Amino acid sequence: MASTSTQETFSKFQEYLTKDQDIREEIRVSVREIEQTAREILTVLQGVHQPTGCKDTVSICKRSREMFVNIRRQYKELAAKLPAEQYYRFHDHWRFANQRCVFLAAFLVYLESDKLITREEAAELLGVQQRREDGFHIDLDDFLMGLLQLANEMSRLAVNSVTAGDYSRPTKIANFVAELDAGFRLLNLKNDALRKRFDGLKYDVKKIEEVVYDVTIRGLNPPPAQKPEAQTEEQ
Amino acid sequence: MASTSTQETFSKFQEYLTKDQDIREEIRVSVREIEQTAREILTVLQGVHQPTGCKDTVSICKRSREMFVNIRRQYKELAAKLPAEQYYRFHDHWRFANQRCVFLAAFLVYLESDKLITREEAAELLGVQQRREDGFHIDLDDFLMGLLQLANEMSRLAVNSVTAGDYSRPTKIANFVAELDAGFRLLNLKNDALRKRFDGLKYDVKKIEEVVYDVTIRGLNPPPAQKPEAQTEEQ
Amino acid sequence: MASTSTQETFSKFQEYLTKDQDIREEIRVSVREIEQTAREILTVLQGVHQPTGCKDTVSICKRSREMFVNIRRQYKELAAKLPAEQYYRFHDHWRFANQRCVFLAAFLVYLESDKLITREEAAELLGVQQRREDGFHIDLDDFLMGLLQLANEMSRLAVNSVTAGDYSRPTKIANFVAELDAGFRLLNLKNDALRKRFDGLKYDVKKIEEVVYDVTIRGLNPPPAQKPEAQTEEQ
Amino acid sequence: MASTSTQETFSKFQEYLTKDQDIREEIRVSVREIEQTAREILTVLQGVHQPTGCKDTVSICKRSREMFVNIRRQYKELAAKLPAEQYYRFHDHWRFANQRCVFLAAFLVYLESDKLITREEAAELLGVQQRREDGFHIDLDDFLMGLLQLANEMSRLAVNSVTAGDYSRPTKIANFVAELDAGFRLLNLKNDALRKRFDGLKYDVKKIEEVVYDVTIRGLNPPPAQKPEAQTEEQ
Amino acid sequence: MASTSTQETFSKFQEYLTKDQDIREEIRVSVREIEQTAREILTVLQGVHQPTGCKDTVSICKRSREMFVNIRRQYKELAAKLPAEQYYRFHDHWRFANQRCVFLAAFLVYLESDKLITREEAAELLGVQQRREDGFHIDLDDFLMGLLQLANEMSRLAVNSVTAGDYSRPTKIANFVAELDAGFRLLNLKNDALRKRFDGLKYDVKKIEEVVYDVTIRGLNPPPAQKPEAQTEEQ
Amino acid sequence: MASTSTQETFSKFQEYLTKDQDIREEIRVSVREIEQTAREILTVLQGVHQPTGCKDTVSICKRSREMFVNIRRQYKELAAKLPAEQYYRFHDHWRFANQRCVFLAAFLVYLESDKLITREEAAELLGVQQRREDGFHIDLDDFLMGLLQLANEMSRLAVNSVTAGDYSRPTKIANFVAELDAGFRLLNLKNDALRKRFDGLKYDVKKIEEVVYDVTIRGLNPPPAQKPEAQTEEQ
Amino acid sequence: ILRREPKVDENSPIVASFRTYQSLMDRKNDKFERLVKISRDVTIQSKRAIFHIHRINSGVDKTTVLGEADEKLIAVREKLCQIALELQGEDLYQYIRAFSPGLQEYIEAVSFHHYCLGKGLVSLTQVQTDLEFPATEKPTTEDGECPSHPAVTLYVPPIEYMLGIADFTGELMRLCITSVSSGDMDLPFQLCQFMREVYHGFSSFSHAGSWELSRKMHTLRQSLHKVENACYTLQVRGLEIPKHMLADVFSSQDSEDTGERRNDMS
Amino acid sequence: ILRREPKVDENSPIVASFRTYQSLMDRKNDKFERLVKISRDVTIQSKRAIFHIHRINSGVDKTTVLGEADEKLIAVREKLCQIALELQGEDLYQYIRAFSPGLQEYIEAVSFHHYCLGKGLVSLTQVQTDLEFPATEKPTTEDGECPSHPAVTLYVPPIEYMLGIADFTGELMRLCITSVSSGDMDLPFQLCQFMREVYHGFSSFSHAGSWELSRKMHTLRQSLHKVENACYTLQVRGLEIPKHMLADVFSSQDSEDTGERRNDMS
Ligand SMILES: [Mn+2]
Ligand SMILES: [Mn+2]
Repeated sequence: MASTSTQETFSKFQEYLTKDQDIREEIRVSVREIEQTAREILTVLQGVHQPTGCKDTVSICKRSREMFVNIRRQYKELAAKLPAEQYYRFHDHWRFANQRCVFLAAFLVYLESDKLITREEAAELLGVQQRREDGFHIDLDDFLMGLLQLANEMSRLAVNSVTAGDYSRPTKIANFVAELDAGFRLLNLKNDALRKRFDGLKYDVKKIEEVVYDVTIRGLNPPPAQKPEAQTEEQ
Repeated sequence: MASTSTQETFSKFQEYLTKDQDIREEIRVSVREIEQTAREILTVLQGVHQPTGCKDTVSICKRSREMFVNIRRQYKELAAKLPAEQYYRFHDHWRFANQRCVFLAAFLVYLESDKLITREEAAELLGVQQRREDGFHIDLDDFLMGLLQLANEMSRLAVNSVTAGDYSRPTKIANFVAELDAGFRLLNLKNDALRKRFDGLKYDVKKIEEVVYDVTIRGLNPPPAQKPEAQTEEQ
Repeated sequence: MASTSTQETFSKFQEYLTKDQDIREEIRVSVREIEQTAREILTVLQGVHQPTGCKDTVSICKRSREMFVNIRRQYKELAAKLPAEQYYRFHDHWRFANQRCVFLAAFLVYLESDKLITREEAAELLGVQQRREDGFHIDLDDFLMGLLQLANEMSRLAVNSVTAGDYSRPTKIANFVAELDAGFRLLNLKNDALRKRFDGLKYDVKKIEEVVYDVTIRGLNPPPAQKPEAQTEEQ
Repeated sequence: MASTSTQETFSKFQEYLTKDQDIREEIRVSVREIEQTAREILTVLQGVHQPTGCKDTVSICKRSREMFVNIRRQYKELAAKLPAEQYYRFHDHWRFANQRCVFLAAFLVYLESDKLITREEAAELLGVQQRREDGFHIDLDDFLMGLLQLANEMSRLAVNSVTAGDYSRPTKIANFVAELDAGFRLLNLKNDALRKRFDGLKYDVKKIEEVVYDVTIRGLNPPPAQKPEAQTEEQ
Repeated sequence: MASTSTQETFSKFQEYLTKDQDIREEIRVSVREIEQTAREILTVLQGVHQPTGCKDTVSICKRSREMFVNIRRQYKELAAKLPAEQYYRFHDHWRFANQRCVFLAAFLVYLESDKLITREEAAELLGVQQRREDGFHIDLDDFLMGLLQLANEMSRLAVNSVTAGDYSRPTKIANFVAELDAGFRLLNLKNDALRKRFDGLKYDVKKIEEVVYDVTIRGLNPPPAQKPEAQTEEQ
Repeated sequence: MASTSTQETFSKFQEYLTKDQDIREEIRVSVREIEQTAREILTVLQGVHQPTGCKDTVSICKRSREMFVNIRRQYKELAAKLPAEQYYRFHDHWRFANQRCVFLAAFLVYLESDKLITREEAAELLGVQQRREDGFHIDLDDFLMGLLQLANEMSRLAVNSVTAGDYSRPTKIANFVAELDAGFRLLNLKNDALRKRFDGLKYDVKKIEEVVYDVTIRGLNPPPAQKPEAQTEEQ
Repeated sequence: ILRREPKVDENSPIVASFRTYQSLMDRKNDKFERLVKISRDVTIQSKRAIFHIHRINSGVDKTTVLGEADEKLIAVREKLCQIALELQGEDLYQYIRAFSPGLQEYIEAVSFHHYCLGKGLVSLTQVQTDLEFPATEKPTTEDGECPSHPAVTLYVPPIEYMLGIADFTGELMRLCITSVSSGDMDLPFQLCQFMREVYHGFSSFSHAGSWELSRKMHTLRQSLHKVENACYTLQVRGLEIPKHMLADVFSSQDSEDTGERRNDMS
Repeated sequence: ILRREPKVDENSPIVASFRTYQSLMDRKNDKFERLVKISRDVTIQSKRAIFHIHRINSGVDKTTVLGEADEKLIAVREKLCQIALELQGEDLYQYIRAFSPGLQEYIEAVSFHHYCLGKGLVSLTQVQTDLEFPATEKPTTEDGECPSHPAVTLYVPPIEYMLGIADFTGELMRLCITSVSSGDMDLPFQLCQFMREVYHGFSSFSHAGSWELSRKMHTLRQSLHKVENACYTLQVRGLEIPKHMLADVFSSQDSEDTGERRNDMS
């Protein structure tokens, strides 16, 4: 029924659509693998919430850092499947995986050094490019989402540190998260998912402050005289 | 509160976000202009539905073709605002405008030549690139959406042509839309907006067939003897 | 963290889930192929709506009947992927494909013989089992949905037959669809999708009756004296 | 109007549909009874949240275990109504009842033994088959949903135990739920209801950790010296 | 656990609910029977659309009038199940059945006498009360919905009468439906289902007028002076 | 095509819309600036939650009071953009900004004077009118929402004061917030956002009371007789 | 937990200020409620006026029907006057959600009435003028609903006007279908032309800002299609017989029936 | 298309019957509208009674507050009497959607009031008794709203009663949180126990038939969790200091403040 030319045109369209669906299928496979590794790393990192977590922090960090080798390999594979410069065409496929991986990287870096991960460090740890122009990278919004997930995990860590008998960690966490909060307040966020998640940050801040309060009023934390110095060290 | 380094990092983020928001704002302005021109072109093209529309088709086409000069200029401006190769990052901003413009271009081409617009013709008429690799182009899904909008307009045109006393147009339209339908049936569409819109195509086909039927049973259309030849030419 | 036994239990669960997802993936592939063939058959069968469709009916039927060989092979493959007796576990995957294939088979049978397809004929044509107990079959609800799709196609055919100058077909179609309607009225349907679709049947009946009316009032159909005989032949 | 053969065919369809509706009606009656018993068992089990719940745990478990006799009888009756191997055809009818019953069984087993119920234990307690191949069983997804309902109930229990003056239970609950969480993290869940429910698990974990924290910081729980051993045993 | 009075309140409510569900279940059974009979009556009445329908009208009416005995018995049974003055509590259960039965009664009365059924006649034919105060009656909105269904059937009848060679019926139908339309326009409808259905009446009126037009321009309808006679002949 | 009067109507409306969009765009710009300044003021005020915040209160207040100069200027600019008496037409644009600014003003006033800000003071501090009749003002609901945000901040401040070693502030805060709560209870709220936020106030009151309790049972708060003096010391 | 005595006392400045807030808030909520109630009345009465106008096609004298509808609209305006009085000195947008449904339905009715009088599309200015209520000196004794009041105006926001106009086209569509079936040969084409004008008017601006507008635009498009299809049917049916024969059919039909020839509406 | 004159004439039996239908329909719609309006008033006034009752925790005398609330409820019942009068001789379920929101809010208020008087859960019988209105001989002169009327009863469908009770638990939750912060040591536990009773009551029957019930059950569960958490906090905080010391803290606190010891509520 279709004239030859129309049929030809539509056949070309079909070719295009098939190729598109094939790429998407391959991307889905890669992303699923990344998510699987991410869940495994998370399971290791969750060890720090255990009663013995404090002492084991170093070994936990070591083990999970090793596991990032897989993440890097899997991101490499994913990036290889991607037609040049079509990152945003398929963004929705890996958005959540990227946020989750940034969170894991940031969690690891914090546990190792009490510091906030930089975008550069995150890119290196995940084996992706630092800049959009260079290829597969982490979108800034996703990076920031990862940091907000970290803040939430921090409030849990403050609680569990105390349970495990570590009374100094909450104060350090409080300082860290207060800094993060101040950083985010510099940003002029749109009314989107990121903004909504940022609005949740204040609950994390509050929870951590309450833990510090509980520790302080019971005189469990190190003498306040040392606090100013501690701050200096960290900054 | 934020340590200097964190503050600096977040200031850089803010710069990035500001730039992003600025681009989006500029894109929005451009897209709004394109939409405004598109509405104006549509108003002109809708003239063919008027009782006098049949006779005026040539002048209507001429006027609207001239207005595409603006569309081309506006697309050029839009494309210029776009960082290289970030088409899909901002896709949602112009998705509907592009579909609408493809529809208008296809409507014009049909009125002028009774033919289906090709992607190349559409790209030329809108002043955009033909291929994704070359820059601002029309996404295939959006192009196809534009064609489905055309089919819908065709069913309205079939009805109004008869009202205006043109009894031969419905048959030509019926052939054209049947071809379009056969073309679409070659495609393996995902279960998305395009598929849903395509499911609506059958109602357009049916409506047009009924118009041809009404005209034929009353012996209003040109003698059937000529039909076979006409068909041969087109196929 | 998880005790060994819990971990083991959950690992077993994961195995189960993986297997489930693999089967579903394979089913999806098969169903997509069936849908592809179904679209091709439909394109062939649509030929009967063309001006020359009446004369070509025999060859159209022949060509599409041959294409059912593929459908049968593909259903065989699909059935083979299915764990014994888990038809309804994956029903949603092939529900629509089955309805569509029943429609195509019923359309073909009608065009060949002016008769309503039986479940047995449909099963044979699609290469599936007739009875649920024997394996992959067509669920009754899906079979009936296919018949309702046929009624809709019939109303289109009545219209297009007249356009093509065949004035006797609408009457035959009217009788056929009236029978179908009476048949459906015997059923005590639940308030579900099938019932909703059945409610639409009356519009098809009405449309076809109007076509017969148009033909009759213009004296285009064969003399009424022949009608009773024609009916006898068909029943 | 309908020809004899069509009428016959449709009468057969009606027989089939009637039978289907009858089975569904019977299933609905059975499921309603199971749900009623489930509500009664729940009312008994909820007794553990009462101020006196801690002391009464043993008698509460005894009473509710006896009530499972009814559940088993009712499941037997339900299974008997089911045509062989058509579990998934009617799955939606009992999906929620099954999830609820798994939750109740798991709750009971936890209260009795501080352990996670296995699929085998659940099958035995509910009087259903362990394996799909053997007949009426509990679908894995439903089993997992039941476990997630348990985690939610656990967080309520942790809170109410403390109110009732039992300060050791929260720690045990925390260990139990952490294990459950780790188990679930082994699973590669699809993006469905189960995944969504699993995302809620983290709030339960957090709530329980906070209860343990509250108890610990006030020195209300048993001396920490004993904890490591207890953990060793369980892991 | 619960205080006696609270327990009493809830157990009384439980009783109420159980009774409510029982009544509803019984009502559903009754309504299903009415619907079944209604479908059977409809099948008989549909005979008038057949080519031979005109001649058979008398016998068709006789047969269907006899079937109303069942309807009356079934409505009596339904009414008996109902608590006094609580018609609207269960209205949704029989709303559609009542509309359908009013339609059937009105169709029958029209076929017998060319007249619009009154509420009193409908009540008598269905064996229900005329006034709400006296018990089970037909809600006014449902009665009117039934009349609108009649108008729709009338437009079909006008078409099929012509096909069957009866050229006088359309004019009579046109007069009848025009009066009905005028009646409906006296009502102040809300934006509800009735309003929506009433909007459809306009199309029925239009269709019937078109049939009358077709008949008139071909000089097929009997000279107006003879109309009364023509009516007599048919009855 | 269109008659002159119809055309005029629509072109006037088009003008109206364009103007409307222009105003809204300008308002958006102004509001964004206000929000930016508000975030900056908040960052300064957050200093009081720091360990050294107590001592720095005076300087923090001074710095933020100075920053209100910008807010006043920005509100003046915003007000100037507004057509007379059309505050509520654009209310949604500045609803949240206004609530936030009231909160900041109320926070500042409390820190300076331990008193609740009045609507007059807020209007003065923000540079807006006190009464709707006089122009740009703060809607009562928004003002109250700002106060509820203050109560939430107060509960944080109570906690952090104790952490910082200031044991007298919580009692003062408790009295302040209790009064605020009593005030709110005088209002007849609808089931709207304000009611929902007011429900949250109860939790703030509760948290503050818990802090007072913690301080009291440890004998950390100054003897009640000395309270007035304690206040003097801090200011 | 400390048993803390609440600090409320009536002399507290906080309590005093909240007493003020309470009365302000109650005043606003009460006014809102009153407006909702009046608006519901306006809606119902306007709807009835619209139904009444539709009777012009059922053989009743058109002038009479439109006159009666006008009286109904005058009664509606009395209610709208009450709304205007409630809004005196207020920012009308603060209460718009309370009376918007009624106002839109009134605009729908009044524009339908205006069009049927043959005056085309009612302008916003015209609608606005009707809602300027002069001062009344003495209380209206009859029903007491509108006692003496100063001159007030109910300002009609352009967007409300436009939404009312959009609804009005739905009634035009109904009128068109009815007039086709009552055999009017011209009115459907006139209505079709007018509806195209309105449709093109609506197409000429962006509906991005208003969800309500774009929803109604969708309905408008459907209505236009129905009207175009009706005209198509008229055209197609009318073509099987030469024009002069058609005229004969009409005139014979006319004389056979009541003999009265209905006026066109516009 | 034939110009067909409409067949309407006032003598036609069809037109006559539709005139009847018209008046029946208008009567029903008007009644529905009146009921909607009264129901809105009932809702607002009931809500205000609830807010008033919540003031018992802010230091005002409890008996006074509950007495004032009772007066408000009496005023609400006057409105409900109007509803009962409208429903005289009607099938109440025909109009239930018109007044159901108001009735539920009233039940919420009355059960809250009843509970705060220390009388536990109000029974349906009690609620029903309150809504039996005896005949009045003379018009109430004051506001003229309730002129003389016969004895009427507003029947309360059990489902409406239960939905009102479900909402009432939300107010209990609010009361509980407030009482925790005002230092009441017993009331929260009493409320928690009572809410568990209601929760278990609600858990004992199937909500399958009512979407509304299962939605409110969800809210009830959340409220119960909030109350349980509040009791937990009370318990956990109270454990850091021996009971007798706590008593000291209280008594000293009491004497330092107004010296008046608030009564428990139940
Ligand atoms: Mn309308
Ligand atoms: Mn409430």
